[in-house]
Amino acid sequence: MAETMTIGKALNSGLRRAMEDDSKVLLMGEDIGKLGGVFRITDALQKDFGEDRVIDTPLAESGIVGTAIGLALRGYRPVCEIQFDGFVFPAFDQIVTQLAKMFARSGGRVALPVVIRIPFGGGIGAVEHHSESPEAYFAHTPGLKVVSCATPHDAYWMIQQAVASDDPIIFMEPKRRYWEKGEVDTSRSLLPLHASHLLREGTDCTVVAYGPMVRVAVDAATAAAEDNGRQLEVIDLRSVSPLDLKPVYESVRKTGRLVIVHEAPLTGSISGEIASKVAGECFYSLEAPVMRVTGFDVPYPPARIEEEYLPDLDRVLDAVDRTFTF
Amino acid sequence: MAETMTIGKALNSGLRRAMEDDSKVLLMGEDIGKLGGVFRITDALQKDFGEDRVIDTPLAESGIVGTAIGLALRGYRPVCEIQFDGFVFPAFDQIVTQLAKMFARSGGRVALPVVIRIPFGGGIGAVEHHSESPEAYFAHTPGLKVVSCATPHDAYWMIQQAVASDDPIIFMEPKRRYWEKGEVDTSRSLLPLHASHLLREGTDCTVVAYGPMVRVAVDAATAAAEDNGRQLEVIDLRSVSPLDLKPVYESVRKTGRLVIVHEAPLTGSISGEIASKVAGECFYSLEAPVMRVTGFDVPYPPARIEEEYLPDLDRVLDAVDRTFTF
Amino acid sequence: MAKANAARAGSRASSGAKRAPTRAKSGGRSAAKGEVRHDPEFVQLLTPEGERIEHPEYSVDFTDEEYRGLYRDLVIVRRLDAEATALQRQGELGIWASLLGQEAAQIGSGRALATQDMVFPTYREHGVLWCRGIDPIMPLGLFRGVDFGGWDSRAAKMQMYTVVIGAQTLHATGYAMGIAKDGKVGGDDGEAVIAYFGDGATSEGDVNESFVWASVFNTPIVFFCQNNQYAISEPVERQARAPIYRRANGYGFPGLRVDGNDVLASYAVTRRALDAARHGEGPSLIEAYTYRMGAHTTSDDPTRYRIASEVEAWQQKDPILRMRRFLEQQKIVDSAYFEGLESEADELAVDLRARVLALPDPAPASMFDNVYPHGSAALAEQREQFAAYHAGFEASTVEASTVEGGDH
Amino acid sequence: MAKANAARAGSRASSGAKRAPTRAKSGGRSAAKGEVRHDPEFVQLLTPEGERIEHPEYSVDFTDEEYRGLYRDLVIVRRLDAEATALQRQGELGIWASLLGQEAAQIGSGRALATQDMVFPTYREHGVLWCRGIDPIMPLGLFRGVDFGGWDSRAAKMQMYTVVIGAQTLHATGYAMGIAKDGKVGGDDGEAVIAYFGDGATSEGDVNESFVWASVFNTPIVFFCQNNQYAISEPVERQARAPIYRRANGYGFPGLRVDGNDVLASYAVTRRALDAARHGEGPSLIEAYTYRMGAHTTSDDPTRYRIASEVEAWQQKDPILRMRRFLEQQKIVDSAYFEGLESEADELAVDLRARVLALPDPAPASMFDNVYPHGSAALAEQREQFAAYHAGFEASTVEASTVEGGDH
Ligand SMILES: Cc1ncc(C[n+]2csc(CCOP(=O)(O)OP(=O)(O)O)c2C)c(N)n1
Ligand SMILES: Cc1ncc(C[n+]2csc(CCOP(=O)(O)OP(=O)(O)O)c2C)c(N)n1
Ligand SMILES: [Mg+2]
Ligand SMILES: [Mg+2]
Repeated sequence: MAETMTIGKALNSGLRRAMEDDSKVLLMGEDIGKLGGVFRITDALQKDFGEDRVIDTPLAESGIVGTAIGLALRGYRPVCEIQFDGFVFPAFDQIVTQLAKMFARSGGRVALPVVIRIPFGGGIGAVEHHSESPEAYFAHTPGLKVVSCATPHDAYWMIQQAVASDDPIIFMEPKRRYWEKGEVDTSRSLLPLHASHLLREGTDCTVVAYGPMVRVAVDAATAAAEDNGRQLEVIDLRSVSPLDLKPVYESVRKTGRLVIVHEAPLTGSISGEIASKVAGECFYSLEAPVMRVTGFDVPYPPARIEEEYLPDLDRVLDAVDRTFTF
Repeated sequence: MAETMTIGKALNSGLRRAMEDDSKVLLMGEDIGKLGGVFRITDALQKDFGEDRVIDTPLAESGIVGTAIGLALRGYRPVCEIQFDGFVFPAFDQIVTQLAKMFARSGGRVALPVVIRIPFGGGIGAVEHHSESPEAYFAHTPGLKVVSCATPHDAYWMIQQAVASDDPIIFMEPKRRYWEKGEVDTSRSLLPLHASHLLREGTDCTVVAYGPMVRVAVDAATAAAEDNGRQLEVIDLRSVSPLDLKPVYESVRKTGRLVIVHEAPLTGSISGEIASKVAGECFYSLEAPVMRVTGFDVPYPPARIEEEYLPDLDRVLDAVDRTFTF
Repeated sequence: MAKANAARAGSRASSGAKRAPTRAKSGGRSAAKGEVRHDPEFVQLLTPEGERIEHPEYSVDFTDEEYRGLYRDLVIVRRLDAEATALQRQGELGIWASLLGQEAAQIGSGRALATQDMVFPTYREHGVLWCRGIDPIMPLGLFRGVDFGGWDSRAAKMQMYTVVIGAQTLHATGYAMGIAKDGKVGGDDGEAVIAYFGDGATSEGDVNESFVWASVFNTPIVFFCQNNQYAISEPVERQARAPIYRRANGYGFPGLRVDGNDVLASYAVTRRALDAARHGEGPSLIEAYTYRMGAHTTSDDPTRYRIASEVEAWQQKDPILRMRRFLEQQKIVDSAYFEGLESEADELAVDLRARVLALPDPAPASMFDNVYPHGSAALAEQREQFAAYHAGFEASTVEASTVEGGDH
Repeated sequence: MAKANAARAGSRASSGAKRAPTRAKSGGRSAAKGEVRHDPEFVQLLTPEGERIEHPEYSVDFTDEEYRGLYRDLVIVRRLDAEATALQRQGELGIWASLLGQEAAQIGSGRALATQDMVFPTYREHGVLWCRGIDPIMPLGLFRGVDFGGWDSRAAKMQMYTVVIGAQTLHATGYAMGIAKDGKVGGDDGEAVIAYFGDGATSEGDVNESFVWASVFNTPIVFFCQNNQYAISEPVERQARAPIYRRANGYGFPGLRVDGNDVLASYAVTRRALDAARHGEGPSLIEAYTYRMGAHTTSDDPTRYRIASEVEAWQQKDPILRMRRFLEQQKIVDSAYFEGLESEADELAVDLRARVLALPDPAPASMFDNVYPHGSAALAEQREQFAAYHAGFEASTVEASTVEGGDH
């Protein structure tokens, strides 16, 4: 059952199917009802499932997550939409001190099956606070799991898997890719939620990315093959926490080189964690230091120069080149 | 002018001196006035400087930081106390989206000289949310600087330097060390705020720590010297952001081995960043992978087993040993 | 064992059914220091002198049995609380947050709950816990540091203690939204939620967002604020310049103030508010005007920030004293009753102490349990390393202790 | 250049000095959809029909000059706003948040400010910006994506736009605390703060915490809520079940509702509230009841969530229309005036457009500027790498383009 659709539409269809599958699934967020969300990811869902299951909330993110926790305690499975990455911070306390910890606090009695959907990242020409990549904050928080989809197929399935999971999940959506199309096999998911995925095989250098940067990594691999015949192996991380690094270790043992790509600022990002782990696990295989192609340690810049901030094909290839200078 | 005092007293004296030096310096927080703070760090300051300069605030952390920003816009230099590490999260939005970004947003016109003091870390037998190590969240936020003191001397001077700085500074205080005594030279500070510091020279392995773990690192060095004659070089990081890693690189080029110690959970912590940087900069010098001795990726455990969570001398020595197995 | 819990005081607030002649508000409440705009109107059914008065809207018939039951609750929770404080002083608990002075607010509201209602507490609701029939040892695990509070929140219909101020009020509101979604409002068997929080908590954004949500979704919730006049060292004037209960009106639901040291009034107003909620009338806010007679916690030293005379003045309004006076004056019990109750309470305390001392420490590796319902391969690896490290360490320790004869 | 700013409308709210006979509230405000509990009481001085009415408490004498000045402001800010919308449609701005319909609330409150007062805006206060004498190109940099809003907030006495809903209300409150600390309250030269926010913002914890702080510290602040009935697609019922202005009372300070489409009333109530604040009477909340006549932003499609008849009903209450009717009816101006004003506004718009198109993009490396007042060695390193990378890239690009003749 392969259908071609955009990532946005795949998320919409995945949410629809999750709601059909389980009447306890609720959607909550600002403007997700009549409007269908500012990105239309919940388009038509309120019309079809009613105001009781698709809830336009007051404008307060702590309230969204806090009441979602309460609804989960009551047996519901709330899926919260945070309108933009930069607006998750008012909910940070509820996410970090409450949502993340409840299962442990309750001695394993009370799971909170809450999904927090966050359209994240830049590249859409937006004003400040609309292009952030806050995933590292959540990955550093025990008790949360963090995933990001990069293709329509994954969007369709990962959102369903996230909703079906009893773990609290931060679901990072690559907003600049919402309109990109791809094939979705609606009959089977293939991969578990927290597995990374070898997207393209290669022998010369491994490139790891997630979310919106996967496309950049793949493009870089194509360009490298054309430019100088280098074969890049591309891994889509998919799960930012927990990390599924075995495929990365295996790849690096083969290629001896690793480039990690993400939009978030460098310092304290998840690429530091990956680089550190890989440097340990592949100590004798690495032929060059792990390179990280990331956003810079600056506030996300004004839209007119955001492309200079965002990793692109050239910066990835430059990093690959640098791994060959060692 | 060497005086012996505890870290708590040194902070108190440093704050007093900062307030004497600049009438625009204000202290704000819950219970910091009459009570002098739950750790008495602001003891007697309200009595001496008045309620106008030492402000007992309503119980709301976002309010504390948000109004501190407003006071800074008015020309004041607020020093906010967050009562415990686990209670900084309601203020997270104001810190990350407002405090951190204002200087950039204003095109460099408006600096916010705000210091946020956070007693952090475990080891005091407290209930949940009172033993957290949230420094990585702040270190991952461009626009903030993050420091931690480990000795009375540094406590005395670093708090004054932080208050005098126009950068927004997250000042992490090693709460379990508040009562530890040491010499304070009240006549000169020696080091700038964002410099790391070589505490103890050694040749066999470098150990990097900050805040409450510096003492553990030093103890480990003493024990190693006694146990098997290994000479550990200990570096007190002092500044978690920006990182001052040159002394670390130099040390690792000499020792070939590095162990990083902190209490915060492993994944996405600042040790990943350091390890990744060191692995790059010292690619040809490292004789073993960088080892990280940290808290685990679990919610901070109940007090009766917190010592099993916290890095200690034995775990540090174990990691040092492991660097010698490569 | 502490199973000897009282039968629920079963009175129903007979909303005005027994309309006693309206009395002028008694002088029971002198102008309290902790308040800027003096507001003498609050619900009281029992004066500090033990006089039973009527209120035009909150009249309740209690049987003698019920009076005794409430009194027994008050005495027992105070006794158990004192035992916990003593345990802390002896180093057996890391810290203790005493309910001293707030027994009436907690027992009154706690006994007003229907079985099906859900409670969202702070860290101080030991009295409510008692009313829910939860073994009083439960919260001591949290304060001893062996767990995070060990009861089954679903079975007990009482959620876990919440240390982060105000956070639970949003959970409570969400839970109440769920009740409405489940169609469990509109009849006597409807469900309601009670959310406890302090005067200090009213400043937190979360509490105000709860008010917004509860109002917008018309949820079956009672916000129960114990205004004990202090948030640690800060008097309530640092949180509010108007009486707290008035805040509700601005959000579009009713608020009222009750004498929180009066167990009967606390019962009556809570019962009424819960019943309104379960019948679909939406949220309300109760400000229980009371006093924290002890320290904030055992770590606190209140002499640094409040004067003895203030505490003494409030001792005259002690919630247990007035109930005892009433029972004596009305001859509902004799002195043997008081003695019997005292030894019952002592026995419970002795039992509690013994069981606290016997609480086992958790296994170190248990910190890796229950992080995720579905586990995590990455975390499992950490756990294995932890186990391996300790195994190695123990081996070498055993070795070492063999050599050195030390006791590790 | 847009320096041709109007002289501040200098009228002072002559608090009741000119007590016209109290009139029944005019029918200017029909029962609005965006409200659950109907509250017909709000301050109005000019009806939608252009009739000048008096209010017992908010009577103001305006000179003809001032009427003309206010009208000119309204017309110009609407015209400039339309130009910005057009610029966005043509791809010259990334997005634009139009003030259409809210001109009176903004000009009325903006002209009520004293020179020394400080403004904390949201992202929509283009009208207030105009009143502060700030070049109207300033906010367009933010929406074009060349900067974050380029004016000098200290010199202009108006802070930067704030996109994170509600955050600025706490800054405003803190700033107002600073005014009090500086002793700058208590006289006509006292300073006051005005904090703008929307109806949606009232749900955010930060706004409520601001109310707590402002009340507890009795700060010289006016909370100015433009209730334009919507937060993007959500009608105000999603945020509040009681009229928003009533919230103030629960925090212990006065709140009132004004006809936000009436520039005279908006001026009068704001002036009074600011004066009260500067004289040390503390905070107040003004709810300017208005309507967002256009989309939330240029990215929004309001036809998805509201019906045309609602918009049409509000068009009858247009803030400019009623002022025009008034000026005509009172013969304060002639038709030449309107024509002259129109071409003045057009000229300003043409000028604005030209200058927007000429706005240079920032230098890429400028993102490394201004991260820290004291800089950072680590960041300087990143900047150097960035420069080196681009230098190398440009070198090879130059080379490549030489070879391929391409245009990079
Ligand atoms: C978010 C947060 N900030 C600070 C604290 C520290 N703290 C614990 S109790 C308390 C005072 C609470 O006062 P109140 O709400 O009146 O409750 P009470 O303790 O008087 O019952 C404070 C500040 C906390 N637990 N959570
Ligand atoms: C914290 C936060 N959450 C969400 C948003 C997205 N957002 C931008 S404007 C808006 C609606 C604001 O409504 P209101 O406060 O009524 O102001 P208005 O736009 O109507 O002037 C929302 C939800 C935001 N900017 N900040
Ligand atoms: Mg209290
Ligand atoms: Mg609005």
